Amino acid sequence: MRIGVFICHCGSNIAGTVDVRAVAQAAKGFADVVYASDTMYACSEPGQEGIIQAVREHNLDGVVVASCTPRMHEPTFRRTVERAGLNRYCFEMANIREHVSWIGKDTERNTIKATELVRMAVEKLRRNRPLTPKRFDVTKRVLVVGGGVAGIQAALDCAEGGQEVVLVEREQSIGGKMAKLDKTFPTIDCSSCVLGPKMVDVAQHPKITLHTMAEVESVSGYVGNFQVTIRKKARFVDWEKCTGCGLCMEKCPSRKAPDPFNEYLCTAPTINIPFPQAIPKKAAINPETCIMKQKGKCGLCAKICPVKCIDFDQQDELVTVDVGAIVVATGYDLFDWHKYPQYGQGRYPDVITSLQYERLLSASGPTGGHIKRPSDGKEPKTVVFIQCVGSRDRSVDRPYCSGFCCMYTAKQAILTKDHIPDSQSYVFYMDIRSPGKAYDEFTRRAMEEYGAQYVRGRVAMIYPKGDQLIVRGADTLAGTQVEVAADLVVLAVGVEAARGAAVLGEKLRVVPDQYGFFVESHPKLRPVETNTAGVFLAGACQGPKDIPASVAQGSAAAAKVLALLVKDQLESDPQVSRVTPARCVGCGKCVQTCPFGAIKLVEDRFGNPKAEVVETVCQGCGICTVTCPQGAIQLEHFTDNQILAEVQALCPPRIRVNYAS
Amino acid sequence: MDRFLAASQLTALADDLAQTGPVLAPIAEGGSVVFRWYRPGMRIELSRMASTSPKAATFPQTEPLLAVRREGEAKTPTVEATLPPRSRTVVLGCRPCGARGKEIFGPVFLGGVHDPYFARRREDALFMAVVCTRPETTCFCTSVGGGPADTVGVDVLLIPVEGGFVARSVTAAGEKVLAHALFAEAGARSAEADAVIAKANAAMPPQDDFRTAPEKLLARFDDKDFWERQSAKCISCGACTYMCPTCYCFNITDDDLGLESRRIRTWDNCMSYLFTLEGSGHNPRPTKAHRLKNRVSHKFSYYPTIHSGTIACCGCGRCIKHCPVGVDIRAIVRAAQEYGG
Amino acid sequence: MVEALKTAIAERLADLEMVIGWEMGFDALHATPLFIREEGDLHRLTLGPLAVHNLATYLPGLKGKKVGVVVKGCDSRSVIQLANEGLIKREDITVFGLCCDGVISHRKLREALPADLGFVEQATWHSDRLQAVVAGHAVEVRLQDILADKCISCRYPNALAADVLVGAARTPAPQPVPCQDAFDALPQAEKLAFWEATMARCIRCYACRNACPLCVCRDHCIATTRDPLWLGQENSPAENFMFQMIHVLHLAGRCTECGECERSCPVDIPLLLLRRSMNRVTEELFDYQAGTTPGQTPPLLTFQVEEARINERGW
Amino acid sequence: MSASDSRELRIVGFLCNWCSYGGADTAGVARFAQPTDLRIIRVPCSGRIDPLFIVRALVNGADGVLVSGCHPRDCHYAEGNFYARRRLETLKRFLDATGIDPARFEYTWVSASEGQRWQHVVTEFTRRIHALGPAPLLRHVSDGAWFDAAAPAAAGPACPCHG
Repeated sequence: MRIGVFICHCGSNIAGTVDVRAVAQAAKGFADVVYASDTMYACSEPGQEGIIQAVREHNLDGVVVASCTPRMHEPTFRRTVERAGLNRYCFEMANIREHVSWIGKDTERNTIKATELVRMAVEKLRRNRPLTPKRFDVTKRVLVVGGGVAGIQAALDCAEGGQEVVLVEREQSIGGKMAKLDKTFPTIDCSSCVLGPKMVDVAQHPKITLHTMAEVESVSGYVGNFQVTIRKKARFVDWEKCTGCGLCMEKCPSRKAPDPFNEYLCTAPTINIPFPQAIPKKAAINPETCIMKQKGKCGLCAKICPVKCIDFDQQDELVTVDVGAIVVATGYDLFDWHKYPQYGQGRYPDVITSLQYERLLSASGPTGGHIKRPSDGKEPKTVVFIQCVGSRDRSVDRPYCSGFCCMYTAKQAILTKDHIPDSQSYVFYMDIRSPGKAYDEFTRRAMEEYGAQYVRGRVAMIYPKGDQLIVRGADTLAGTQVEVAADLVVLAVGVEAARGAAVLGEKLRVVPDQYGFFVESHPKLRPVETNTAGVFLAGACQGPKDIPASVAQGSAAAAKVLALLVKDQLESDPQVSRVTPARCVGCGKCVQTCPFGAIKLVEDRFGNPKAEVVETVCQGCGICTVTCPQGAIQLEHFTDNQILAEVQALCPPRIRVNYAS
Repeated sequence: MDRFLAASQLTALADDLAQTGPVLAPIAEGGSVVFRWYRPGMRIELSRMASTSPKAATFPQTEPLLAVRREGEAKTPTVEATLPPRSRTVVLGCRPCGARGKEIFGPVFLGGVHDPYFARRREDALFMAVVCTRPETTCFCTSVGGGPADTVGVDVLLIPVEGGFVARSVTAAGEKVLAHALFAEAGARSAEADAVIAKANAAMPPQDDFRTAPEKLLARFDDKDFWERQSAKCISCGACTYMCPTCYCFNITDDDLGLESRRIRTWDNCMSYLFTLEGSGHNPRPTKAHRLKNRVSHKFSYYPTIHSGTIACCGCGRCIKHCPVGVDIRAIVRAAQEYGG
Repeated sequence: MVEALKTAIAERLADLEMVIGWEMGFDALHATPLFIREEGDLHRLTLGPLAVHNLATYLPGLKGKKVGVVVKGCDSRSVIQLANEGLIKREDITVFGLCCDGVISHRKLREALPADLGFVEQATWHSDRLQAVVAGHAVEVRLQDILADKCISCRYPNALAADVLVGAARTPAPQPVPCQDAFDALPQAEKLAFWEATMARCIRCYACRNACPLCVCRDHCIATTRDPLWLGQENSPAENFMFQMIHVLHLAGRCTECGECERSCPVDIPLLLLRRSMNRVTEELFDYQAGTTPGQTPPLLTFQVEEARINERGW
Repeated sequence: MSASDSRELRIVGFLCNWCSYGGADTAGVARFAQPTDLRIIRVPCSGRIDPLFIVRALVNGADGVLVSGCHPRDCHYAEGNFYARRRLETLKRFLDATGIDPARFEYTWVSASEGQRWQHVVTEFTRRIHALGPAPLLRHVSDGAWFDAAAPAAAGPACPCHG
C-alpha cells in the first residue's frame, strides 16, 4: 500500500500536549507509509483539501488521520478520501484527542502514545479491503408506537407526507395522557377540544391504520425493512360491527370494572367505552369482571346489542406488518408516590395525584366536573398541592426535574379557584420552574390573581384530624414550620418512563438510560434519532416533556421518517460478516448465535452445508466471527487479521530478527 | 581408533564439550526423552531412544533465513542473510539410525541446489552415536540398509560395554574428539565392543525385503481404495514427520513485524491439508489417503528411484511408536508389495 | 464382553458401511483402531485396557456415512457432543457402548517396566493384571497402578446414549488426580515457568489437535492458516503455548475430557492439566459437562440475561 | 493518580464502539485526566472480542488487558455483551492454570455517558498493573533454531508429578 498519514493539531487541542510534528516524523518510518505530515485542522475545508492533494500527488491508496474520535469525524474523512478517488474504507483514524491530548498533560508520554496509536492505525489499514455498500429497497410504511399526542402528531405528519402509517396503542383509545386532562396551561383551553379533532383526523385519515388495545410483540429486520408483529388483545367485541352506541354499557350488570381512564377514582361497566370522545369509539369487555367470561352465564350485552357484535370467544390476534421506519412515542407514567412514607402511602383517600385531580376537574370525569373529594364527596375548601413528589429527589432515585409539574400545579390552583371561589390553595414547592413562552406569567397569575399561597419548602408529614388532613411542612423562606388543615391534598407526582418501555426497548434495540427513558443518538444534534437506524423517538419516552414539546418532537420525528422514506433504496453498511466457504464446515454455530437471524445455512454445489450472510440484515456486531473456531466468517473491517495486527503493533512479539553474531 | 569413556564421565564430557560449542543430547524431561541443546545440569538419558530425532543439528525446526529491516525514512529495507554462526556442533548420544537419517538430506540440500544453511550445519556437525544392543518392536533399520552399529553419517560410535562405552572413531573429525582427556585407553574392551556389536546384529528381527517397494507402490498409485483402507485410521497429524530423522520438507514464511520482518524456514508436514494447498484453492492431495500415499511412496519409491535406490527411511520406528493411532509404515509397504498375491 | 460385542456388531454390520473398533497393533502393548467392513474382520476385534483410542475422533470425517463406533464411557460423551454441535448426525451413527474398567497410560506403564515399551517380548492380561516379558525380564503390573489419569477421575465409565450397551454397568468412583492436585498447588509464577519449559519441548506436530474428537476444523485450523494469521511458524515456547491456548479456548465448554490430546503427545506434555482446569471453570460457571446430555447447547453458544454464577464486575 | 513516577507499562484495551469507546471519549471531552499506559483498540461490540485476542496480547508481553463493553441489556447489538460476558469470565477464571496472573486481565461495562466511571476504571486498572509490575515474558525464540549460551536453560521445572 501507499499510505499517507495526517496528524491534526486541532488548534492547540492536540498540539498543546502532543508533539504532532514528531508523530508525523515517526510515522514516515512505518511500513507502507510514503507520506506523513501535520495539519492544523484536518476536518476543515483546507485540511480536507490538503488530504486530497496529498492523495493525488503521492499516489496514495490509503489514509490515516490522527485527530479526534472516529465517532465524530470518521464519516467526514471517509467522504474526503472518497472525494480523492479512494474507497472510503481505505481509511483509518487514530484518536489522539479524546484518548490522548485531553486526558494527560505529559507531552513526552502523549507523543509516544499518539505515535503508537498511529502505528496501530497504519497496521490495521494495511489489512483493509475496499468495501462497497449494497443497495436495498425501502418499505414505504411507518410504525408509530404510542397514540398519545406525540404519536398522533407523528402519525398525522407522516400520513400527510404521503406515507402509510400503522399506529399502535396499548389502551382502548388513543389520546394518551393529554386526553385525561381538563384544561391545558398556560392558555386554559380545553384539552379535549384541542386534541379531539386530531384524534378524529387519525381515525379518518386514509393513510393511517389504527390498532388500539394492541402491543408490539416482536420486531425483526433493519432500517427500511422492519417486520413487526403486533398483538391485538381480545376485546370480545367485533369492532367491525360495533357502532359505539353505548347501549351495552348502560345495561351491563357488572359495573365494578376498574376504570384506568379515570385513574381508578371510580369503577366502570365491564363493557365500556372509556370516554365519550374515544377513538375508536368502540366498546370492549373486561374479562376479569365479566360475568359471562367468569361464570359462563349473563350475556346481556350480546342479547341487547343491536348489531350483534359481542363475541365472547374472541382471541388475541397477531398482525404482521412490514415497515421502513419506526417512531417510538410511548410517553410516560407517573412515579409510584407510595414509596414516600410522609404522604400516607394510600391510607388517606383524600391524598390524590395530580392526574386524578384532572379527572375530578373534567366534565367527562367521574364527578361531572365538580370537585368532590373521594372520601365523602364534600367540596374541599382548602386544597394543598405538593410539588416534586418523585422529582429532584435522590432518595428515591429520581434526581431529575419532571419539567411540567410546576405549570400544571399552577393551572390546577387556578382552576380550583374557578370551580370553588371560596376555596384556598396552598402550594408546597422547591423552586418554580417556568421557562416557557408565557409560562412564568402564568404561575404569577396563580399567586397574584387567584391567591394561591406558595410555600417554599417540603412537606414532612400528613396526618388526619377530624375529617381534615393536617399537612405539616417547612417554610424555608420564613424559616418556620407550617401546618395547613387541608380538605384535599394533590400530589404533583413526577414522571418516569412508561411501564413496559424497557421491554419494548429490547425489541427495538433502543437503549434506555438509567431511569428508563430512551437514549437519543446525540443529546444536541440528533435528538429524535436513536443508535438503531430507522428508529426514532417522539415525546416523553425520551425524557419529560410538556405538550408543545411533545408535539414538536412528533413532527420532528415525522420529518426524519419522511426524509428516510422518500428514498426508494438505501445503502447497507458494508462492514458486515463475510464467509469463506472453503473454510466453513457448516456447523451452524454462527447461525445459532446471530442476534439478527442474518446468517443462514445453504448448500454448496456438493451438497455441503455452508453459512451465508444476508448482508442487508447483518448489523456488523461480529459475534459470529468469535463463534467460528476456524475463522471462516470474518467481520469486514474488523477481521481477525486486522485486530491481531493492532495487537501486534502494540505488543510486538519479542523475536530476534537478526541471528548473525 | 578405539578409546574408552567411563559411564560416570559422560556428563563431564558433555559439560566440557559444551564449553566450546553446542551439544545436542537426549535429555530426560517430563517423562519424555528429547534432544536438547545441552547445558550443565541436564540429565542425558541413553537407555531409551529419544522421542525426537537429532535432526535439529543439521535441519532445525525453525531456521531464520533473512532479516529485513526498515530504518527511519529509508524506504528501501536492508536485507541480510542470517546464516548460523560457525561452530562445531556435537550430537552426543543419538542412535546410528539418527545419524544415518540426515544423510538423506544431502542430495536434496547439496545436490542441484546448494543450501548454505544446511551446508554449514552439516559441515559443523559431529555425530557420536550409541550402538543399540537390543531392538525395539518398532525397529527395522536393517531392512532399510542400516543396523544397530551402522556407521553411515556417524563420526564416533559409542559401544556400550561394562562400565561405559568404547568410543570408536569413524571419521577424522571423530578421531579428533577422542583425543579429549576424558577418554581412556580402550585396550581389551575393543574386543568386548566387537562382541556387543555382533550380538546386537544377531538380535535384529528378520529383515524385510523392500527392493520391490518402488515399483509396487507406484503400481498402487491410482488405487484409491487401497490407500483409503491403509489411511483409514490416520488422523493427519504431523507426529510421524516431525519425529522422523529423514523428513526434510519445509515451509518458508515471512513474519511481517511492521518495521522489521524476517524470513524463516520451518519443518513442514506432508500429512497436512495445507502442505499442497495451492493459491487457487485447488488441492492435489485433498484427502488423508492422498497424503499418506505420498509420505510412504516418497520414502520407499520416489526418493529411491531418483537417488540410486536409497530408501528415505532410517528404520528408527519413531513414526510407528509415536503415531497416536499406531499407523505402521512397514505394514503399508508390505501390503503394497503383497498386493494381489 | 468382546464376544457379546462381536455378536452385536455382526447383527448390524449389514446396515453399516463400517464399524470402528480396536485390534492388536504392532506389539503386545499397543492396540490400534480397526475398521470392520465385513464379518471376516470381526475376529480381529479386541477390547480391554489397551483400547485407549477415542474412536469418535473419526466420526466427523465420515459424515454422511452410516457407521458404527465402539465407545467407552468417555468416548461416548464425544459422540453426544459432536451430535449436539451438529458436527455429526446422530441418526447416522450406531453406538456400541462399553462399560469400561479403565484403560492404561502408556507413560505410566513405561515407568512401571524395567525397560522401554518397545522391548516387550510378550504380554497378556489376567483380569486386571498385566504379565509381560520385557527385555528378558518377567514382570507383573496391576491395571490400577498404570490407569490413565482420565480413568482415575472418571464419572462416566458406562457409555451414554448407546444403541447397544455391552458389559456390566460400573458404579463410578471418581478420585482426585494426583497430577492435577500437584499442578494446582504450584504458585502462579511456577505454573508459567512450567509451561514455558514444557512448551519448549513441543514440536507443534498437532497430534493433540488431530486426535481430539472435538477439534473439527482440522484442515482449516487457525493455528496453521495464514488468513487469519494467529500464529507464527516459529516453534518458540510462546507460539507453542499460544497454540495450546487456541486449543483449550476453542474447547471451552466442549471438551469431553477423553484425554486424547495428552495421550497422543509424542513428547509427553501433560495437556490434560489445561483441559481439566478449563472444564472445571465451565462446570463451575455453567453447571455444564460437555457431552453428557443429548440436545444440550454448549454454554458459550448461549447466555442467560441474568447469569446465576457470574458476578457483575464492580469497580 | 498518574503513574508517571514509574515507567509506563503496556496495557491494551478492547472497547466496544457504542458504549465504552464513547465513554472514553466522554471522559476525554470532560478532560478527566488518566494514566497514559492504556492503548485502546476499537471493536464494534464486546461480542467481537475473541478471548484469544486477549491471550495473544498477554503472550506477546502485554502487562495488562482491559476489556469494556455496554452494560448487560444495553448492547447495541442486543446480545453481544451477553456472549462476551460468558467468554470473558471463562477466560478470567481459566488464566490461573496458564500461570498468567488473572489480575492482569479485567473486563467491565462502561456506558457512553459514564466518562467519570471510565476515568475511575482506567486509573484503578493502571494502578493495579503497576502494583503487579512488568509481566513475566514467555520466550519467543525457539529452542531448536539456535544454541545461545546466554539463553536460559531450556529444561525448566518438570511436570510436578512425573519426571
